[in-house]
Amino acid sequence: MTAHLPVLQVVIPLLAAPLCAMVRHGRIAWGIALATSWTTFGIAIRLLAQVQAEGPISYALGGWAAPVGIEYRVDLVNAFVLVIVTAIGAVVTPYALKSVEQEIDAAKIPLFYAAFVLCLTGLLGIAVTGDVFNVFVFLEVSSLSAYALIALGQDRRALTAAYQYLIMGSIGATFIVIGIGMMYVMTGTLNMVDLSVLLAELGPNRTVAVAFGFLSVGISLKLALFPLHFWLPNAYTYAPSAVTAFIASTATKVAVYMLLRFFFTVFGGVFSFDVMQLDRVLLPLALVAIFSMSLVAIFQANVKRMLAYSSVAQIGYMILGISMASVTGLTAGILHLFNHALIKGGLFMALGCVMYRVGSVEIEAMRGLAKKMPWTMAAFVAGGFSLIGLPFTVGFISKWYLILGALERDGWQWWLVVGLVLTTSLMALVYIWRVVEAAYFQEAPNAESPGGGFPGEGTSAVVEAPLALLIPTWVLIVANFYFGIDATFTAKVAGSAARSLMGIAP
Amino acid sequence: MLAVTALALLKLRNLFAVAMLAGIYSLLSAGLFVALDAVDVAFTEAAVGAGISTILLLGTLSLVGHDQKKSTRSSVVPLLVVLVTGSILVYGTLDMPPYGDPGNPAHHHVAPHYLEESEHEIGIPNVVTSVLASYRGYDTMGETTVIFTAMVGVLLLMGGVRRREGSATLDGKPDREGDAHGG
Amino acid sequence: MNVLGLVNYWAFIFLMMVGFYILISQGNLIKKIVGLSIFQTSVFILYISMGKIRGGTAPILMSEGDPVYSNPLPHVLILTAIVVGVATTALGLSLVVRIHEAYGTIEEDEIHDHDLA
Amino acid sequence: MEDNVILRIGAKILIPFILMFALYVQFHGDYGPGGGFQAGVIFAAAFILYALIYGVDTAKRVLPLRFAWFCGALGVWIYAGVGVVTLFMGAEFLNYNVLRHDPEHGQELGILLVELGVLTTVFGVMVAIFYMFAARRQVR
Repeated sequence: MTAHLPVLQVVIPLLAAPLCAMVRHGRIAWGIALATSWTTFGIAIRLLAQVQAEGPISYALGGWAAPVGIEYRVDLVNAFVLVIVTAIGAVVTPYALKSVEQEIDAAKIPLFYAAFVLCLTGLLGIAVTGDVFNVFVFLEVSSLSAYALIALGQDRRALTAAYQYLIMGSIGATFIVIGIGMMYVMTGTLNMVDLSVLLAELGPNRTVAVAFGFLSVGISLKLALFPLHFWLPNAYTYAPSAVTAFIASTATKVAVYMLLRFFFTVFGGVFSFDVMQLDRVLLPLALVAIFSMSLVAIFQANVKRMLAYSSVAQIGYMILGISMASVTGLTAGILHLFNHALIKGGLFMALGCVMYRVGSVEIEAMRGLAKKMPWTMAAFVAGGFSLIGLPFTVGFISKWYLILGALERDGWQWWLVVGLVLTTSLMALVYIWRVVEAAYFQEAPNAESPGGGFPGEGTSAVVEAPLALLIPTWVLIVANFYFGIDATFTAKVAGSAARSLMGIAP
Repeated sequence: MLAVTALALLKLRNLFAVAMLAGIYSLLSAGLFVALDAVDVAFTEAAVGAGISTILLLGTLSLVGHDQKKSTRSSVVPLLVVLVTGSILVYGTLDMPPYGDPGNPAHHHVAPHYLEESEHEIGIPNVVTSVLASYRGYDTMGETTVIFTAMVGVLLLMGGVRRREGSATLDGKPDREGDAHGG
Repeated sequence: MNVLGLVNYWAFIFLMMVGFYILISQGNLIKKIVGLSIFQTSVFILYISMGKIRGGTAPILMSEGDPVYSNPLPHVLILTAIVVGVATTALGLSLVVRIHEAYGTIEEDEIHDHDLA
Repeated sequence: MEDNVILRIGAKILIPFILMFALYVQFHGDYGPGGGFQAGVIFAAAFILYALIYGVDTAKRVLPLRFAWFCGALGVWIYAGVGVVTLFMGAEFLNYNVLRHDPEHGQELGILLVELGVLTTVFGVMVAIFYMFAARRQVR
């Protein structure tokens, strides 16, 4: 069966989802989801090891060799992405049990897990495939389930957030379809490897340039790349806690992966950066995103929304690394995929603990919380360190590689980039500090409910979050430090992935 | 015809008429699909666009009312976005192979394999079915999963919630009483 | 460059842009969804027109004669895309129903006012 | 509409024909246009017509929501199940060649089965979604 691991990676969750939808008890559905997420994590690890040992794996679905049939193709880049997505899935699912039981109607929990597993299926399907149209199909599986999951938030604004996401996401998907169609009409194929060969033979061409543009804009919509990020803050703020933790640390990462795949594998780095001058667009966008969104984050009263804006800024860091179009820059971008998943996963899960006990994540409501929920707040602070990029955290590793990448380049403007990375780290310090100040140095508010979310349950009665929530949260927080202190594994994988994308033998 | 329907859709404010015209738009495009040799696509578009979508739209309208209020928002920015997008697309067609030319690259790479080999590899005459269910059968499995996902989503969103008189929106969050099995 | 050969594409691009305009300019949530489906349907027409071969027939193999068949692959892709489109529409409309229940309106501007209030 | 005799009788006559047409579309898909998806839509349309004329409550007694729901899930299992079977028979996922002694019959059987899966899901999903919208209406 090991030869079939690439397809099992997707088919196991795909088969588990209908099962989740059919059972009548939430806990059974959760058990299925848990078994699924851990199995997929195991498969992803095996795949990564196999790719490291033997090189890229190709799998012909239906027995039809590409380009006639659909091909699954796993190389270092997507094997790494698979590990990220499944690892987050494996940590969030145990966390979801308690959090979901509180936030979602009991009768709907089986369906909730069905949607959750479908979202995982879609994301894995995008990451593993080597066929551009297949990307679209699984993109829609993950998107449709994400819209439904986000709409389940308790605030009615979750509904409008989901609607807005649905509209923006569908525009993005349609743009991607247009791009795929234009590539197809020029080449006659949908297979990525095949496309890369045929597009290179074609030479400069207006249709291909427009296809490139539509794909970039379409994926950027899914990615929430500044200035196409409007759907993201609301979606992250109002979605159920477990959903925010999962989607924030996986969906945008997979979108970044799609961008990498199209820019470097399908169109080729030479076309993307030398012919289309992609860096001239991406670099300023990334810089503006990092700076403006960090600034906006500082002024948020809702901590979830603050972290959502911070996410848009962090996506800017990834794009910054990519737009350097060098091995070091790409390594930084890919490393930050992994690292940011750990950071934001941990932070949003800590916030989920707050939500579970306090019923609100407004800064106001978190005053004096450190005494009542010491472990939760410690997790938040530790995750915050990582977000800022203090030494011994993964955030530091990302920024280290970003700065290295910038210093490799000549010219004064790259010193500005370095300065901006350092400045925005200070800005992250400011917004994290606002939470720390409220939680550690201010008195708890009066007994009446501050956030208005859960009447009759003021902060005075608040106790530490249950272990079922704390343990998964701390697993991610510890990982932040583990991979921050010993980054040899992640840096090695990201480095080889970057070299393979740039077309340099690892 | 299609253009007239589409433009009428833009102006109409009675949403019932909008739903009907959307169905007509689908039917007209189904006719166009037949003219373009895509009989399977025409069949599906007619069933989906004029059938399911219209039923869903009418069902929704019966729940939410059917008059669109006059919008006060400016339409300059959307118009600009549309014009730019459209011009880029037109620019993109300039290097496209001409319509209907049998020499187009799209017809010479993978497609001939389906047309020439499917008879002995699959053994059924409808090549669209062969490609759909076998050569690219995995896509179709994904498609089935998408439909299933839509069901899960609709059941999650609409399942069993009963509005209690007066209490539905007072606390600013949707009512979550009821059970999903009740339907 | 053969302009005549491209006029068809331009007509379909015009349709796409009308749908796209409905989608992004209208404040009514249902009208947006209708606009989305017009947009998508027109993209499908563009796709199918790319697969057309002049003088070709539907790709259903015939035993006699030696006809030219149109390209079947775009048909397959669009079949999938149509289904994905209707799935999106269904989900979108059920969101609209829920929004109407929660806000009492389906006009974007009014919803925005409610949220600020 | 539930009291209109002409409609009721008309529907009674019409529905069997619609169902037969659906079956024709399903099994004729190999030769002409049509297949699982279209057949599923037609099946669902016949049932929705029945529900509209005889009332949703009557329809639910014939075909409960839970059953439609189950069909939606079952179809995915049928489709992916064919793939799993081919895996166990030692071929790639969804490689129908191994299902029978010779590839051509294997392909035929495989396509038939997966189209059946599509039909089941589409029918179940359409009916379930229709019930959802109809149930909302009754509440009001």
